[in-house]
Amino acid sequence: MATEYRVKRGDKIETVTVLEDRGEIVVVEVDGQRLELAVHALPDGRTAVATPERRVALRALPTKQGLLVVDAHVQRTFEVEDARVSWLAGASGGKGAAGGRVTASMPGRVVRLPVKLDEIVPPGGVVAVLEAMKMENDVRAPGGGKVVEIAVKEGVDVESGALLVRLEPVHD
Amino acid sequence: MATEYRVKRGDKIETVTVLEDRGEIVVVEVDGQRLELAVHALPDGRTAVATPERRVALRALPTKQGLLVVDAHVQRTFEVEDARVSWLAGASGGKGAAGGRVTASMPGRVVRLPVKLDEIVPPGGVVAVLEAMKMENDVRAPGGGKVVEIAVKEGVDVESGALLVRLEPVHD
Amino acid sequence: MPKVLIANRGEIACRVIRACRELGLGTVAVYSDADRDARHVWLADEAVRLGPPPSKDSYLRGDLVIAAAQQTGATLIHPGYGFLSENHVFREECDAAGITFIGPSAYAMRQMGVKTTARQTMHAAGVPVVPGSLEPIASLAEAHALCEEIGYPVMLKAASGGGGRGIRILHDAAELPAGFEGAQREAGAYFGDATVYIEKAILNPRHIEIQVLADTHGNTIHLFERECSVQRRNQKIIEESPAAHLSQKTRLAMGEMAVRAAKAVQYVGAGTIECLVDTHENFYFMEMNTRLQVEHPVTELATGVDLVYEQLRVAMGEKLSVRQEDIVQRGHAIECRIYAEDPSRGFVPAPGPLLVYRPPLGPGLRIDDGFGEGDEIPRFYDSMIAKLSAWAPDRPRAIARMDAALARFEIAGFAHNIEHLQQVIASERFQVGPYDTGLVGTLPPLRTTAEDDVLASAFAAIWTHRQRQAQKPQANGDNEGLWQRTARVGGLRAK
Amino acid sequence: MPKVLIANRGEIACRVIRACRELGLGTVAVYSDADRDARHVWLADEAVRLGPPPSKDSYLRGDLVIAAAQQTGATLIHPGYGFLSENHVFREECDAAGITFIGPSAYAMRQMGVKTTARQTMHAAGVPVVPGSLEPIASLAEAHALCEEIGYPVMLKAASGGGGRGIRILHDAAELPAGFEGAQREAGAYFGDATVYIEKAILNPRHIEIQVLADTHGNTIHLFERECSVQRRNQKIIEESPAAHLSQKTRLAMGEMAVRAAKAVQYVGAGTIECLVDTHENFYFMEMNTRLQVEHPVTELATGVDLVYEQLRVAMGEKLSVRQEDIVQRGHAIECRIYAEDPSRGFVPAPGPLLVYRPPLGPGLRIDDGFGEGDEIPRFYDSMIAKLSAWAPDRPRAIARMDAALARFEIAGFAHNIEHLQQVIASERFQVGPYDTGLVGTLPPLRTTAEDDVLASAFAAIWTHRQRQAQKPQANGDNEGLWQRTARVGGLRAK
Repeated sequence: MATEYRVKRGDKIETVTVLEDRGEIVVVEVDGQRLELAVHALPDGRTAVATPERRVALRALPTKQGLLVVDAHVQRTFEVEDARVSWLAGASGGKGAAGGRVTASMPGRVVRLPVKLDEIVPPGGVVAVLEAMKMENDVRAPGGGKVVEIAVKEGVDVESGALLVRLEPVHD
Repeated sequence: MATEYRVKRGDKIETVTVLEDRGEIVVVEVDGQRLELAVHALPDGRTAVATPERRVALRALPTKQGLLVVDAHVQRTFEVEDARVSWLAGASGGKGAAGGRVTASMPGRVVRLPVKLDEIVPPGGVVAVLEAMKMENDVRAPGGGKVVEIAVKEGVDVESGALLVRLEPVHD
Repeated sequence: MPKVLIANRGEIACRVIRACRELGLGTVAVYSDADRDARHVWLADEAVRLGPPPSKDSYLRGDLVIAAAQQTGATLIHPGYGFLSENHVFREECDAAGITFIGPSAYAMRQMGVKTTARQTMHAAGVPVVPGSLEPIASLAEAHALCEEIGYPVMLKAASGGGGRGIRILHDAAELPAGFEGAQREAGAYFGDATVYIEKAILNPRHIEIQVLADTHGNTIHLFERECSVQRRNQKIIEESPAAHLSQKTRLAMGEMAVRAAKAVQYVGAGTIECLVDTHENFYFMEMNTRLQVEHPVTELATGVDLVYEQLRVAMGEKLSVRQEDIVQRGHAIECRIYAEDPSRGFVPAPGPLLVYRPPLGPGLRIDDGFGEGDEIPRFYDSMIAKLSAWAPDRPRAIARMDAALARFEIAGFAHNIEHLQQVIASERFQVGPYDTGLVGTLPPLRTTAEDDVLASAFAAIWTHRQRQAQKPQANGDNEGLWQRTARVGGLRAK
Repeated sequence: MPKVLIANRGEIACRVIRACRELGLGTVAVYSDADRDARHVWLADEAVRLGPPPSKDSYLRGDLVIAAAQQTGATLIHPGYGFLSENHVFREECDAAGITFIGPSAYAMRQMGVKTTARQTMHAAGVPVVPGSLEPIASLAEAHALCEEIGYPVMLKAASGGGGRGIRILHDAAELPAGFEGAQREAGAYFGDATVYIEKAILNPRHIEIQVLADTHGNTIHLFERECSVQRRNQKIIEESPAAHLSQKTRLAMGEMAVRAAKAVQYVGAGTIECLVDTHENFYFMEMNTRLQVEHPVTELATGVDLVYEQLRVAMGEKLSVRQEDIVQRGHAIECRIYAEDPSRGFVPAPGPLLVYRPPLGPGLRIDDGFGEGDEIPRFYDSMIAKLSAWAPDRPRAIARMDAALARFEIAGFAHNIEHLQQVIASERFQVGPYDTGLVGTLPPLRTTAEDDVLASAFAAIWTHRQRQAQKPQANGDNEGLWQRTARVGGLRAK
């Protein structure tokens, strides 16, 4: 019974079909490429995954951000969806476009908000300064735009991912 | 709601009554001595247990032999029983007296059985030789006695705890 | 035996506690609420709570630290690095309370702690200093005038700063107003002194420092150099001893200069003379750190001297256990600092949970750390998690050993800089040398290896598939443990 | 770059694989079915299965090892210690197959491997040997006659043995028949050669050995001594370098003797001359180990020379990277071997699962290991789990460092010898020295600390109590995960 999964990592979405799971041998198709993998659990909680050419020991850690797959210190975060489930739920995909939202890249304290409502910020302009781990860190708006919302105040503590400022594209 | 436990470690049996469990504070009575303990979970899976004078970080690991409590490299194995349950089941206590049973102290191969049925073995006499980890290890009968059963053959592999030889006391 | 209170946290607190234990001294840890279960708290004989997580409410509260020492009967305080370690007011409060502060006199700390005073003192002692202001800069106008005089680029530095913090490089006059204000604010916030001064920015110099040790019997020695030019955000990330390319003549001249500088302030204990070195091996005094350095392990590995042990001896009135002629460099040592930070986003700090933490072990490796698997790296403090040092008989083998050790480092739960460190170690500029503080900036953007991407994607699907299969035979609501473990995976929520 | 097959397992295989990687050499691991997921298998570039768990079906199968080398294109084989490392027939098979065996010539192995031949050769070269038979002992009658002549106690030793295995001490003639038969059987079973010989037992001598290195260009050097007198079951458990009390005169004389002994058999590579030393510092050649020793780290820590690196250089035809005059002892190094064994029951091996494994880290500590948390220690092989070494500038500080490190060693899942090692390290005889091989026997029976017994009992009850409480609100059969975790606790079965 083949099952198809959509495996997202950042902007990249791959289709992985589990064709056969015979315990220590698993046959998958990754974006059309068929792979026969040797898979078995290692005593320290990692899983050995091997092709005839290559073997890796991976650790799977479910986190709030998705499934963290760790190879020594190389970390990859995946969102894995059963393809049928997400199709049923509507094929829109992706989260609300992050375009105009500038969010905190780390937990910290907002020490400065150098922008005003309706101000036009150039691409890469600083919209907030966060303090974390004894450093001031500039938070920039990669695409720039007009400030339509300032969601925080100076002096408050924010969590990673918190909305700081929302911008709208400026068309000229 | 006080609950009384019988905590066995080797030959020693203590009665521990959990008088009150208020999360980070637990009040117990150990063999009549009342203790107010600070108890909280450490991030690495250990549990901090402290009195005003002393604090330890213990790890609890359930094993086939009982509850293994680890303090760095100091290991203690406990059998913990709800006192009411074991009373209901009859107060006999203890397992079948180990007196005349000589068991394998480690997994290994029986390389020699230097005793015969009905032979009288002196206290401390060798009744079997086990090979494990490249070493021959003498298995001795601490109390000695008459050999009434030889439960294994030379050349077989045995697990830890397996009965090797059974002896009967010799009265003179 | 006397008792030592360690007024610090993390790896350096653990380092000092172990050294005290080896000497038979009692130890007292202090902690903020964020560090209640931290390693240093468990390692010490006793531990005293200071206050809430922010440093200013806990580790910077000298009054609480002294009260903790008095409460526990500790007669010595080791400040580690950072926090109160270079605070001469704290040192004086210790003196007043009859507690031995493990470090130099308040006089030496003041002379060196205020960078402008230090520059004046060193200049007077005949030690070469970087061109710039010998006095603090009080106003924007004054700053403007001096910058025009010495010419851009310039560096704005906190007079009471150190450790690479509170430094800004300004490339032209347009950057001065915001830069001056920001530097003052940061200096005030972190060092309790908003005074800044200005130095001509020597672009991409080498950053080489000399370790010194002095006792109260008049002995002052140096332990040769550490090369600290691999920096990001003006902060060191890789250090080595000996320096990769430095003539023996310059090495000895720098050592002598460092002893002269230390003697000029009647220095006692362990300290470091930081220098800028140009391509002609001219060197300039930059600042003195009147404390133990983060990177002290490379000197310990190269010279065989235990710096913390010597600090403790000196504090107890004994002579140094080694003389200048005993100090011989053997082999080569490299240290890599492992930070919770994201190199792909300008090295922003990335605190988080230490979900996996298995440092590499083996010959020639030394780990200095203060966290364990399961711990949360708090966001209130420095983002350094651990220091990995490699020693080998020569530099190429030390590099190879470090490279292999970094590859084996198992760590996960937040962004970290291990791949960036690997990139530096593998770069031709680092391997061939000499390199300067511009090294990190010359590297191409870091790209996580695409090797094994397919295996990882396949495994993510297989793992999810198996979790789903394992759930299927169960009735609804059953098997709560498994469900709890898996339900947190985004893909399993049928949203 | 050439590829090296490592014909071993556990910590030494990991040690050698890392050294190869640092030199840029490819690596091939071999493994038995019991080691399929072992660390050394994962550390190497490639891995080849040899056979079923018993050594004789896997790691002792020279033919399979050579086939694995040929199959993977490995042109060198490092044998580690034990297994095939001192097997001259295997060495000859490697030669025939065109594979470089990393070790001395078959000639040197034969001369030293058969202990009776070694004694004859050394005697002829003017090296002092222990009184006893220069020829193998073929019959019980012959043994009887010799023992009567030299007088009891005597030692029966396997002519092809080593590493403390195959040795029996007989105190009187009554023990001879069983002892002789047992020694022959063990010798045959473990070394493939049932030949035994007899030496006068020097009771409680010091056991001091000298490390030598030789290349194919005629250079033979020594790296000073290791004191290996802390033994149980005739096997070393703690080693140190330098020896605690040994005059510089004797140290140098032993070094010269070792070089002479190595040259007498045209020795190449790393080897060790083991000596017995009496209270007057008279020393006698006991045997030469023609391979790397378990305890090589203490020499590496004290001299700064990487012995495995030198082995690999020599095997590739290069000169040693160091000369005799470069070899200087610095500071003091101690190694403790961590075994899965029960000191309270005569040190019987205690294989089991490594439920907890967190070795101590920090300055001056070195860990050599081949297992990780979760691994099962197989019962088929040696029961050593790891080696913990401590280096410090002097012996008292090395002892203090080791003591503190042992205390921090987190390990559980089977009986182990850490508390016994702590007992030895803390004993006055060890700390003051000199001590001899009788040291372990003089210690009182080991008693696990009763400190904290009450806290542990209380915690056992509290933990069980909370497991029960957590189950209560659930309906029957629910919460399978929790139940599975707790049901294995004896007390929860209402039997």
